[in-house]
Amino acid sequence: MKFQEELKESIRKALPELDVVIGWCGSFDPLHATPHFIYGEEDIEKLEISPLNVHNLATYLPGMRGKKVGVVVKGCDSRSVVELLQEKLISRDDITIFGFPCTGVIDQSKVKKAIGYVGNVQSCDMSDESLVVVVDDKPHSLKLSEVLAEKCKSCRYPDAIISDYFVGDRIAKKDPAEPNYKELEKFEKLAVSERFGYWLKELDRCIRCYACRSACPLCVCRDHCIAESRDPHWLSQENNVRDKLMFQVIHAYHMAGRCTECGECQRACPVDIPILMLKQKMNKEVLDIFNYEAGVNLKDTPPLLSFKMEEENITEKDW
Amino acid sequence: MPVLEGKELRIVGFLCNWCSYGGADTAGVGRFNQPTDLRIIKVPCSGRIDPLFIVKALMNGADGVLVSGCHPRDCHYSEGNFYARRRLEIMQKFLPILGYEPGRFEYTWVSASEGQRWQQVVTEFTDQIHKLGPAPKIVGPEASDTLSLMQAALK
Amino acid sequence: MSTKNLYLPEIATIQEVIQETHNIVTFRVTLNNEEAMAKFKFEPGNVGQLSAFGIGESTFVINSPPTRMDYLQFSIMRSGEVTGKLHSLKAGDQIGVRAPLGNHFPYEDMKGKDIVFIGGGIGMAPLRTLLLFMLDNRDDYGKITLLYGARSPLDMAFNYELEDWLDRDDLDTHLTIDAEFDGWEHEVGLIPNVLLDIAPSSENSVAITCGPPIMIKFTLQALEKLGFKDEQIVTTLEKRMKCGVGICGRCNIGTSYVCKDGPVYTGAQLKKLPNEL
Amino acid sequence: MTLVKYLKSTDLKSWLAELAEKNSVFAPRYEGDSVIFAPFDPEQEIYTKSAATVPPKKTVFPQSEKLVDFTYHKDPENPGKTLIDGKEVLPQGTTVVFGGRPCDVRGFSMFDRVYLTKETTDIYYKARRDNTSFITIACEFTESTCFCHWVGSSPSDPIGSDVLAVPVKGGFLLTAVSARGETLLTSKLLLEGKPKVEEAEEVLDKVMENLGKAPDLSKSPGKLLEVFDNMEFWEKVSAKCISCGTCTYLCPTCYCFNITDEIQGLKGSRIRSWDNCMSALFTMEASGHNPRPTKAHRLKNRVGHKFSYYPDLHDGIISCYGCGRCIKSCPAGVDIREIVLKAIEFMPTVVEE
Repeated sequence: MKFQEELKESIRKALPELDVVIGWCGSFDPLHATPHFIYGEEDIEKLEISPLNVHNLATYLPGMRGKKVGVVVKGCDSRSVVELLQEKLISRDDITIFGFPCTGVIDQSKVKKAIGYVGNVQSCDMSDESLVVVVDDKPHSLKLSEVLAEKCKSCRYPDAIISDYFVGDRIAKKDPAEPNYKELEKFEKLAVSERFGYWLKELDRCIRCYACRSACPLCVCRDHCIAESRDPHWLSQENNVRDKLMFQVIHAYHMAGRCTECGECQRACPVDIPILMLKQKMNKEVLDIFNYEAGVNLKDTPPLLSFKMEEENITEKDW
Repeated sequence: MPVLEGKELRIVGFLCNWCSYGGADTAGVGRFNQPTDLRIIKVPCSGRIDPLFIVKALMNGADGVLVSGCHPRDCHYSEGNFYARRRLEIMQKFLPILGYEPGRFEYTWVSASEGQRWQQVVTEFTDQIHKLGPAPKIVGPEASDTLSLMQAALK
Repeated sequence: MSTKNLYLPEIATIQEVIQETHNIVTFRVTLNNEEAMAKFKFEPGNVGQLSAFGIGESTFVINSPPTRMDYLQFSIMRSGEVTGKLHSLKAGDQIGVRAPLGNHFPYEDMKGKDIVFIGGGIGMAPLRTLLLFMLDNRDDYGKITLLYGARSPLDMAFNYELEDWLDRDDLDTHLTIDAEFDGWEHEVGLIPNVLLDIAPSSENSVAITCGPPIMIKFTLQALEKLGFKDEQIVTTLEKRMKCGVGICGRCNIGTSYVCKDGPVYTGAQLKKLPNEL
Repeated sequence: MTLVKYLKSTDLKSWLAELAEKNSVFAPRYEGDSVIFAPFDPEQEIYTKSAATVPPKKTVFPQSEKLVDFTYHKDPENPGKTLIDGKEVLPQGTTVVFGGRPCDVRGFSMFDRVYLTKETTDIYYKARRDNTSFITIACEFTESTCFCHWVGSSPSDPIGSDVLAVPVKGGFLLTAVSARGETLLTSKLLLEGKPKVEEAEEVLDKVMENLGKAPDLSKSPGKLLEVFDNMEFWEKVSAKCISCGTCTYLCPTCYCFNITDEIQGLKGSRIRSWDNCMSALFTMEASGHNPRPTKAHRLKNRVGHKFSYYPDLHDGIISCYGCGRCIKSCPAGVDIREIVLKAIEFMPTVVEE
């Protein structure tokens, strides 16, 4: 990426004042990236900005309170940072934000689907339009648009919303006024009973690793999650689809009015359960009722932490 | 076998201690006829109700859930029901995505003096649930992993 | 290979409940299966898993000695969900018991030696089983010294036998509390300091200590000052446990599973393990 | 004389259907975008190209299983008195698992050394282990995350399997690698295998070539203990870990579990479920003290257990067979190979600068 060197320069400048800067670097094969913790000068060179940088690094911030942390953010990640700041879960003084214009990230599930079997990846060449992945000596050419994460296709915040350093040219804000919920709306056309069956079927393979929760930047209870608590006893340890679904509802509800739809829950899921839809549904209703989007304005109060005496958009049942 | 088996559905009601529980009591003292499907759980305030209670009740076999608190501006704790209204409204709008029909869950306000309103709310809500019939159920853990449960649900 | 079910508890009946302190109760229990009770064998230091069915299991040392088999005694400090439930039980109630589990005090190696017991708070429980066992086999051991400390007299368990221990000629008992308290006639001061005052000889001696981590830390330093070598010090460890038979994988310190290879360790053994207490 | 048979891919389902007459049969198939082991269903395609997303661990060690059912009985004579009975709930029936990989199936040999020892026999585990047969597919391809050859295994490792199936043109060459395996190969659908043996050997040679050279891990037990107290090392290697349980639950050798009670009214069960050493609660004591308070401590235990403690206790055998799922499925890209190598290469003086 063009501004990668510029970003390294900014980090080099800021690093003496910081304990660590979190960015991304290459991972176990050329098709994957991984979060990269930069402690000193010698770590800077490894930094890479690419469409493989799927991880939302804001997830690490609440666990690093008290440290001076620099964080490189995509536009969507910056919303998580804003939301964390809105809720005073991190302190603005402690974090230094590095922004860049993001043109979208790759959805590994889509790559998997397109290639069929992603075995021994030898190389992965990316251009603005396409990527060529060589697996077991066989090149697979994929259009970037085919494997772009869903959220990126209708991205409304490609540039970091707040930043202390911004490298590269800002992408003029693309302007769909509303988020894109087409997939969700399609699902909502199914009969109610089909929806119920859908969730039971999808969640049956859940292994209860709670990666969805651990990857979520706004799931800040961490070691005190009610998923494992015995008192209160919300969930049992039985291998029971009811408890698995219940957990997803707990997560979605605890995210109501807070979720920035970074999609980390679904990306982290090792068995590809489409759980982001539950959060999207919550967000869609929050937008409808409270005209509110999480993580876009530092001064906003999340809707469930406030109220109005007269709610314009709530029509109660008339008995 | 209980006499009402098959005729009755399971409805769970979360009622605030200060208004709606009193309202239900008033209806009882006034000997207003009411359907008997409702099981009441008294809570200190509608603001105490975690909307997840509603989901938990449905997933554990309830066919309908009713929440009732003090009228807005009448909350014993001044603002509990204002917060509750936002949370409950969100949950009500959310539930259909899971496969629970709209109408399985309602919330309303009944004051301690409104025995008649209570009677009307219970009667109407019970009717509404009977029209919807039993809610989709998730049965025991054994059913999981055999896929039979899912197939049954899809039928 | 054994066909015994490792996880199926014996049902036992609580014969007597003793309220030791505001947060410690003692159960005296017998197994409902009389044959199992008659055949029950254990060694001093073995632990058991007590079940409050529906809540869960927790690990406690059998603090009665194998020389007194009318009942098995467990002392339970209230600290979590299971202990909370156990505290609500009364005589006649039933619990589950999986015992004996773990290793035991190396009492054979202690024969002919002087013994120093140093117990703090609920840490007295594991020492009690060995102390009573030694008193019941008094001729096998040299001088026995007991130093038992608690935060205050109100936190001191086993009150019903302290008088007896103080009176005995064949046992040198010292009791201590952290701070002055009306009517207290014994020592006042932290256990490690009192230990240095008593200054038991390390010559041909073994020190056995159990208590909260901070007390253990300073007691070990005091013992070192008194000339005790790592091999002369024995302690018991505590970890979160579930299976109690070395399988479930949470209580290990490096290669040693506290539920199976412990809970009793010598100072020398501990030094060889990674530092993860 | 080893029994070898040839199975045509087109006969696979019919063969599994035969086996399913007397056993529960599990086979890998797509659920959503993931491959999981599910009860054999002739209507669904069986996926045999590569390792499944989730290993077949649950067939012998379920995600959650009942250990004991208990009931409280009120004494009618004395309402204050309650009696309890507890009954063991043992698994029944026989199971055949088709389509695991050598790294998946060999994992159980790791369990055996812990669950079935001289002093302790876990009868629940034993009941399943004794009654579960494995028809394992040798790997024809490798993935970027595969490292079975680093840890003393190989893409055709037969340990723990009953039948080894090597992909050949048009089907599989099936080799019985246990007595139980021979009884599985009696079907009339299976053809003489000898003509295919050479081809199968070529497949296996080629895949070994692809794997490349393995580093020497024999020093890992000692080296990991050497860095045990170096928390800076562990904080750095665990920095990106998000403390979920993906690595442990997808690991064919991770055998830790939790025991919890569930009760409704007077009846309940004691259940055992997978547990996860990356969770703070795993070692949290009732007093609030936690011997592994941070993710650095917990990751240290996970790596230490597999590459140091287990081999120290069990004849040097590393408790990992290199399936690579913990790397591939880790939401944050934590790579256990990298950590072990870093520990082995670790020179204390370099860091003290």
